[in-house]
Amino acid sequence: MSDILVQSVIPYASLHGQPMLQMPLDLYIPPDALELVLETFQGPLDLLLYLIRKHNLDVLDIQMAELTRQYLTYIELLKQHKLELAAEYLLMAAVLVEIKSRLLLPKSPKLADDDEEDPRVELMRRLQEYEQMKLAAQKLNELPQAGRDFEIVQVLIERTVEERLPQISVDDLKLAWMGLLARARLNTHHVVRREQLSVREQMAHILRALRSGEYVAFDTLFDLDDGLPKLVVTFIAMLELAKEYLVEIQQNTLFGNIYVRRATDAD
Amino acid sequence: MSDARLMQTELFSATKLKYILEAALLISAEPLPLSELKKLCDVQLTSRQLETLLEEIAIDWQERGVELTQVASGWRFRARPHMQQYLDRLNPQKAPRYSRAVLETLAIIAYHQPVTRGDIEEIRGVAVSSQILKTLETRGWIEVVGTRDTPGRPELFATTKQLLDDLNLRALQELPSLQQMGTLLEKE
Amino acid sequence: MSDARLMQTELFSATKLKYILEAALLISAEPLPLSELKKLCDVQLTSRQLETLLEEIAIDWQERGVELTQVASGWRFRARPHMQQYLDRLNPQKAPRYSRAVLETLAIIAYHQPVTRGDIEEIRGVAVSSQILKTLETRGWIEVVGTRDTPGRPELFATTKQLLDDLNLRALQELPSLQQMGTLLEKE
Repeated sequence: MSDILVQSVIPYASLHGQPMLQMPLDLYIPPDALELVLETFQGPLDLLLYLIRKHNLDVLDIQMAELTRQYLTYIELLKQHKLELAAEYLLMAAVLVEIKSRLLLPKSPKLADDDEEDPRVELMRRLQEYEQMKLAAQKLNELPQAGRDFEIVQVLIERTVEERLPQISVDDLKLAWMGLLARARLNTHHVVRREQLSVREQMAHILRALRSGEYVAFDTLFDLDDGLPKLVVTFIAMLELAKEYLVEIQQNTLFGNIYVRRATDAD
Repeated sequence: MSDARLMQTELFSATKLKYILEAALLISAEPLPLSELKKLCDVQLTSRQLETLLEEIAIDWQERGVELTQVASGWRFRARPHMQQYLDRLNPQKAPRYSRAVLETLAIIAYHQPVTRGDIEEIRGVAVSSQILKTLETRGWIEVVGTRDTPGRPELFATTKQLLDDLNLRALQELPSLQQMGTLLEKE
Repeated sequence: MSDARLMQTELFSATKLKYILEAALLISAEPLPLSELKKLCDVQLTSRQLETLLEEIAIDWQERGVELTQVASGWRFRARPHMQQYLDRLNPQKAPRYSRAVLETLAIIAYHQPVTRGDIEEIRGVAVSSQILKTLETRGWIEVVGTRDTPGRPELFATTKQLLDDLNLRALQELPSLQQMGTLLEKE
């Protein structure tokens, strides 16, 4: 970056007729932050808007050359770091290059009248429409929301009529988790994959089988009809239980029978 | 019932009726529309008369931490937003805060409804995952209101009364107005 | 705080505090014990002072369709029994719902089983009342499957087959994956 400081007396570039004395700092993204940055954009339109806004360009008067150059620089950076680029980003790159090339072509005299549309028009329309919705989403999110910014009153009534038990669905559980995630930032600490979940289920299953507190033969805890994946999961569950000191595993003689019991009593 | 007779019975029952309405509104999990509230009255009231009573109840509560408000599906009590700082001390459970992808999808459905998934993708410039739509449906904020008569008969999404209720609004027109992009985009 | 100082601040804040207490009690799905209600007070009150305020609120509500009562686990508002005849006139009640606390507890047990009450409290960041675990056990959705070999030998909870049946699932793996959910939330 020190090169840029040395050069800074000489205009770095000219934008909208205004000399730019500095390299746009925000275009420099530390390589390890690239993936994060890509995630923060909602797609190519969002990225384009960002470039336009940061450089104080006017959507209604897009400097295609400049915008295309920046967009491609950005895409190139991402590609260099072998980040998986959504197809939409590459498609937009193609659209930009196409628009730019059409602007470069001399206008055919036949179509010189207003029939030929400025190739930027459609892009401008989409950018404006997207930005309008992006701002609307922000405003919508700022409105006070039940359960988040205010609470709804609900007073108990003890009905003497039949008691109806609440029903729940998988979606209710999902919503409950999202609430937990939202406030506890569990994202990083509690990533549970599907495989792990099946191990957890099996752990509970084994504990149930050991409920008597008596030693149970190791092999009786495996059902050979379950198939290999299930057997592996059961085995991992057993190891997990041992690791968490939830079961005791004993083998009295070498190659003898292995016995398992619940780790309840301290004896 | 004539207004004269109403005035007579009013002396005896207006306070009692107000307490009944108040209790029903405090107990109900959902906002109560006028049509429901009318069922609570032993004398037949016009909507206007009922609204007057409700407005009186609202005034009774004016100073307190809880207020009676009118939303899309009817009338309901809610804690005033400024109470939240206290209530959060008891109840750290918060509704989820949604990602930008979810919020943008919601905004497009709210302002362009009814729209298909394709319409949303066209505006956002990216694919919209089923998860996003499912999340908004589960929350009860959007619903399928029909299909478009084009190949594939894509589903049309619209926002629900529940969304307006949750935002304490009476109608879609009360949503923040859209920025006029032409003027906004002028050079600053 | 001395009674003398309390009296001084009381002039400014007793009414405000009463409104805060009232709002908290009106929105709370479960009875609130004094220990919780104290969190709402910016000045430190003795239990006796707090009870006096609660009794005052109860008197304010004396005539109305809803009353403030003291039950085993704390204070709560509830409809007076005679209100039922009016409420029965309203449309069939929407199916009752479990509180978010109950659902979150169930979700934690489902995704992290076997877990102790302490584990659940750590994830939720708040105490888990016995009432909540009781509700889920009575419903047959969770059960104790053992104890953890740590001091106090806390009980380990897991979900039951009954839960899977009621959710119409064949196995726990069919629950939505937590990773997908993460993408739908606002990033901090």
